[in-house]
Amino acid sequence: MSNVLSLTTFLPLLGVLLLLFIPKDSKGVLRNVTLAVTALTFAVSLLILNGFQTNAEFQFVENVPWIAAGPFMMRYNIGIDGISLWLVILTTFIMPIAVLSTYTAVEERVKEYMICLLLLETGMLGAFISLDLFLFYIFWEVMLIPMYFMIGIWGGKNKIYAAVKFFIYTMVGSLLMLVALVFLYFKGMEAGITDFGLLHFFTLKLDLATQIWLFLAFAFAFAIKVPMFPLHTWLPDAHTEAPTAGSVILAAVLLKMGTYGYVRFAIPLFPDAANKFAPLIATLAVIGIIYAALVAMVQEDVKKLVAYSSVAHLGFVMLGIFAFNVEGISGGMLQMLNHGISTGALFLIVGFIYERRHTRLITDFGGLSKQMPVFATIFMIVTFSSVGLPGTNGFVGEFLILLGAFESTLRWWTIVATSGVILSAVYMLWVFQRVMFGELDNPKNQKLADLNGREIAIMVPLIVMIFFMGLYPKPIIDKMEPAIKKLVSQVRVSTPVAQAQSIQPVVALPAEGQAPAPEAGGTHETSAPAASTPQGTTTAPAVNPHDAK
Amino acid sequence: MENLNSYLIVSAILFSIGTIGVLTRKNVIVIFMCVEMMLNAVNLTFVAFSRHLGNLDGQIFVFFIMTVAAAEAAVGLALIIAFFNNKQSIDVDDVNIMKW
Amino acid sequence: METLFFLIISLVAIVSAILVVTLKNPINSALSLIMTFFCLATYYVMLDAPFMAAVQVMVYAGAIMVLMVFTIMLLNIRVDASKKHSHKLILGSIIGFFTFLNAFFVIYRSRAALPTGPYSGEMIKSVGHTELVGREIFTNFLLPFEVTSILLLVAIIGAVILAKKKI
Amino acid sequence: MFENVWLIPLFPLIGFLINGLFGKKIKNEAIIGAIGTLAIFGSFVVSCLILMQMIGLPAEQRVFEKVLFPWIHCGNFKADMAFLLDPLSCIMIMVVTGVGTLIHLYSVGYMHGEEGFYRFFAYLNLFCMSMLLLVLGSNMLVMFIGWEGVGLCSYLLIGYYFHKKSAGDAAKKAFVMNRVGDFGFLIGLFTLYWWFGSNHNIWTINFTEIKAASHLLPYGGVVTVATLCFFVGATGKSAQIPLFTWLPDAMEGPTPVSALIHAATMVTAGVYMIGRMSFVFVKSPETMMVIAVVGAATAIFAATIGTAQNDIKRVLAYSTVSQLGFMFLAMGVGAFSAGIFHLMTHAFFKACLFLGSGSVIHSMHYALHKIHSHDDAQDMRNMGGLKSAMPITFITFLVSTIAIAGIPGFSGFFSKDEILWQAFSNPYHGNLNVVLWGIGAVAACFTAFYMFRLVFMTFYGQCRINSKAKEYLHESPFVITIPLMVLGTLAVLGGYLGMPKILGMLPNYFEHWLEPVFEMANEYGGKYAHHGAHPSHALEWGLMGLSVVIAVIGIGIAFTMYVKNTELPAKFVATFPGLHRAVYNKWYVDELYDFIFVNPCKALGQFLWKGFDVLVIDGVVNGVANVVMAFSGVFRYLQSGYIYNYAFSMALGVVVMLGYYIFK
Repeated sequence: MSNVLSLTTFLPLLGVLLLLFIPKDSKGVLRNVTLAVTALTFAVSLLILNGFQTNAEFQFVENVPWIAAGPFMMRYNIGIDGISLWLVILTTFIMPIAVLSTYTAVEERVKEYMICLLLLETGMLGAFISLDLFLFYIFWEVMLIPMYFMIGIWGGKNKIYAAVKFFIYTMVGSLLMLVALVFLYFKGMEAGITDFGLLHFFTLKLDLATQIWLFLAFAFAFAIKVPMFPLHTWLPDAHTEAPTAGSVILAAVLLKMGTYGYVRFAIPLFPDAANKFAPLIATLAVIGIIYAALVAMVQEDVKKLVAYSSVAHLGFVMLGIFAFNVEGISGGMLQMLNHGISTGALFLIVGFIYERRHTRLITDFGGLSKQMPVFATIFMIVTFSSVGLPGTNGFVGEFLILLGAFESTLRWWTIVATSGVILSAVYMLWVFQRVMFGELDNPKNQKLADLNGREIAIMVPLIVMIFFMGLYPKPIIDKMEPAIKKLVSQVRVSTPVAQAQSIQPVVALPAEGQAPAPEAGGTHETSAPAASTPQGTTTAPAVNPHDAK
Repeated sequence: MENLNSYLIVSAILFSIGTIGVLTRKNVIVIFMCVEMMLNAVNLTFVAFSRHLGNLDGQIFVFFIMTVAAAEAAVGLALIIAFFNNKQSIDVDDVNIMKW
Repeated sequence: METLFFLIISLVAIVSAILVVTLKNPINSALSLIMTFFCLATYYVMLDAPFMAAVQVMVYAGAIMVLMVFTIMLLNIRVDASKKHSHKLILGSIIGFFTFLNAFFVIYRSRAALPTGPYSGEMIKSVGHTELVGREIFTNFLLPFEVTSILLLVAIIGAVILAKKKI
Repeated sequence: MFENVWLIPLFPLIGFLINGLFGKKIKNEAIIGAIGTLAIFGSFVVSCLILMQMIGLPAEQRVFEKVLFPWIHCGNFKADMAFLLDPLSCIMIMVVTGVGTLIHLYSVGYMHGEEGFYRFFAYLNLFCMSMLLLVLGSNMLVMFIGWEGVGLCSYLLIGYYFHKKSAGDAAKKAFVMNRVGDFGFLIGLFTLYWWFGSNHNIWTINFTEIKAASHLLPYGGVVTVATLCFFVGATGKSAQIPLFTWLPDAMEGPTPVSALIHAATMVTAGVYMIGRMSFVFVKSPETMMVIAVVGAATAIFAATIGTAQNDIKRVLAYSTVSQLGFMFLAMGVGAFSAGIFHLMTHAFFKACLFLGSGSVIHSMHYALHKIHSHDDAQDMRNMGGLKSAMPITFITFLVSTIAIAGIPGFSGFFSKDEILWQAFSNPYHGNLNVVLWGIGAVAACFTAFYMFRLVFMTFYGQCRINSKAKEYLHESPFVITIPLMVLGTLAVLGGYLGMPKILGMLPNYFEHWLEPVFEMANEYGGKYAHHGAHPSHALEWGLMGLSVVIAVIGIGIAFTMYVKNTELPAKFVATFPGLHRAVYNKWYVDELYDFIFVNPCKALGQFLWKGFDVLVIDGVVNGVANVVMAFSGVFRYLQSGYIYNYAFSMALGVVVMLGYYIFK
């Protein structure tokens, strides 16, 4: 039980070993074994969920020396908190679905494909659980390679271009990150830190200039992965060319690496710089939302449209994260999960029709509702989840993000971003209408078969999650909230407002006096108006540091 | 027994001649022979130093070099034959497919 | 006496080496190379390393050169007198010269360390060179020695695969 | 019974799930229809019980909140899945479930034999559930679920005939325009939440909590911003200027849908929302004025368009927009209970009108289908003289038309007259009151005109349908006519719940009932009201008489033009061709929006994609790659492929490097 985290991470790797002993012609066995391995990984990851305590600490920590090379001391240091927990679960949850979706989609080099999938899973899980910067970097790069092969080998017409673009874009970012990482390490050595442990670096006090440069390097790497405007152009190409399972994983998990990187590394490591750059990043995020929505609107290729919608969704996530308050970041985290589920589902849906018709052009479709009612229903649910209809998961995340951002200093950004909600309805409904509604006039579409049992089985868990997270997100938010509160306190602790606040003499009652402390900023007191009427108005401006003008 | 330096000078001369041979000859087999000559020049250095320092390690090394040279000869000549089978020539001018 | 002998051997070695490089016919080059190898064997004897000399003669002059000559014969290449057998003579010579110059300067400007090892000339003579080498190989260098056998095996397989047209 | 309030939305949900998941397997229309109708009827029964219980309580205890389960709790933010029962929501659930039940019943007959019968009932139940969530929600977010949920159902139901392109377009248009409104709603919510939270540390979106704290809100300022945003939301949902164009297009949906969603319930959500948050709205005089002006403008604007439409349902749609304008006018002048009253009476008579038109279309469709004609079954120019063929439909339709036209004794008179009187006598907007009243009165005249135009064109005169089809025209079955009769009755009697005091026959039950809900709003409103002399009773009598006269004039014009002298309309068109074309084409608002918003958006999208994404960003990215490629294209010639060249460079390198170290 103590090393269940390692077990989860490396189970897929064991699966790879197992696959090596299976002849490559027995495709069915290969697929089933891979499915079994990923399902087992999911089951094991549920143990983590089960044993997770709701607090802000890192849990399931394993910390052993690994490589000692000259001045560098790298450790195998892993653990999860509320932030990474859900991303780990999301990864293990998506993987069996992705594997199941390849049963008929991939017929060539099945063995290699499955090995790539499993390697990818190990890489992704490893990146989410690493508490050692260097270990994180290694897993970060490990992810890249199987994905590169998946696009480059099993991709569409323009696969080489897309694969290389994806690879080089990401590589440029991660090399910058590597430089920053080494620099940070030497900075840490001056302060007496002897390894790459993330938690040590949290205590490191850096001057603003250093923070800015390091933050920029990290932020750049993560911004490419997110991807943020204007570094997003690899995404549509990669998505369009990648095979379905590749797109699903890319959208559902890989993109989250970027946003996760901000939450876990870039922001808490360099809080002052993060504060300084928040308006800039929020601006880019908002531009991304509107820009991607407008571009998505005029796409002719369904998959490209979904890819651009990803850019817009992740713009929301970034906006939420840079609101630097509990609501915003929780919303951002939720939206990461939501995006994983609904966009993953959208890519699966595109995959279904692509498998049947071998085209993704919107104009080739029309009126499919008549021929494929089950498909139509599922597509519609997923569409509305992506649009963010209340009751589905998309809403909760988007709402919390916008609420959090509105509360923070990013008010005007929020208003612009909210209009993205309108645009998302425009492009999603328009494509839905063009694909599903209208006359069934294309003769090739008239013989289309509805979804089969396997395909429905793929979609059902996703749809269940769509409604579960939309109607009862409490367990998810509760588990991550302590960690997010901790993150918020890390970001705010060095802002001048917060310092001024702690100096402020507390005249009110003890119970009241705690309220202005940043840690307690998240407590909600319904009785506050009644209790605080005497001081309520005078102390009010100090209660919300993020609200400072 | 002669001065160490004399052996080293001879070795250097042989090595240089081998280098010139490698660089100027066209016949692959001759080039190959020149490489062997350079190896031998080095061997001489090893043995001379070994004798001078009273340490047998150098000679053991020579022994291994000889093994490697034998392996190299086997593989290299096989390559030459394979090349000849393809091109009907053993001229280095004809080996030019390793480019852009 | 010994100096004279050394000089004669050196002269033979260098001349035959030059011949290797300059002769047109590869067979002649090969024969000259054998001559050089013999000279080197002589040096080894002069350096109190008779076992190395024996191995030199057997492996180089014997095995390797025979292989070469075989190859030359097998390929049966006509020496075309009209065709140049060398190129870039000047550039190659300059580089060769500078190689020598580098080596010479190293030798000229540095002094060798004093003897440190236990194997003096007398000791070798009393115990026997072959025995000493054998002891070294089968004690301290056992693993590399065994690995060489694998290297040779690989080389054999590689040679067979490369040279055969159809396997 | 209050504890069981969650049953109200639960029943339709169950109906939706059964029909949605298994409807295709059930196949039997009777069972499907029964499930759908019983589900909403169950809610109606529960609503009745709740209403009974609430009537039995003293006025100040008529508030009840039921928390079902925590929904989003995050940081300071807290939103529960919770329901609020008070007199206002009680009225709304009664209207929704009552009218809903009738329309479900009607649909069983109307949708008979349609492909996807089960789908229709599933959507209808889902709609009822969403609408009930909207009216029952105890905080803005639950309301917002319903708010968007009804939008979704509207989308699904407008797009019910999805194979028609126009239906798909209309559905999308409706959803997107609603989304524009939702954008406003969200911003309003954020503003209010943020203001309360940051200034008073009250982090809430709960209606009762906000109401309790509403004395902290300033007049104007931030409240104006928030309420204007909310009002944008209301205009989207309730089809007011500028977001009204989706509603006429929404008539692509089946007629029961138009009756339920686009007349009786969903479109009134905006009015309900303003009523629900009246205590906030009334704190901003500016917003109140905007609401009143927009309401009045919509009322007259839509009414003018309604006069020239030929599609029976479109006339009714513009009429709905216009009547909603009246409701907003009422809200804007602080006559909240009058607005809600009109909402209720409108639900009765407009539902009846739509269902009646549905009955006509049903019959027309059948007749045209029998002779294989492709004439438009909804075009009034193909109708005429139907009163003998469809007597029940005719009578109920006529009753409702009289009600909407504002003839005394019918429900529409009481509610509309109350609104006009309040608009005239309201103390909020200074001298604007006369203008508001005047516009309202003219709109009422137009209403009477186009509604009677509709009646005359449809039921009177010569039957213009293909003579062969004539014999197939028939009265609809009971399952259709029973709801018509019930609604027709309500359209007559509903008004007596809220008789103006001046008539004095019955007390104004309605206003009394809603008093606890709006008392705070009236109190706040009183702070900035102009305390002029109260208009006298004589004036009220006079105005009432005037509005009756206006209605009669409208009817008279319609009678002259469409019964007595049928060439007049054509002459009129010939005299003012430009005006007619403009009115007929809805003042070109759709084209204007296409020109201002839709096309630029598409063009911008194209430009950003092809111009910016592909040219600029990818241009830079690929440009860097190309520069590298160009360099390597030159440098690659260094790799000649000749081994001796490589050997040379290697030897040279070794020599130079060694030489550097040796001769250094």
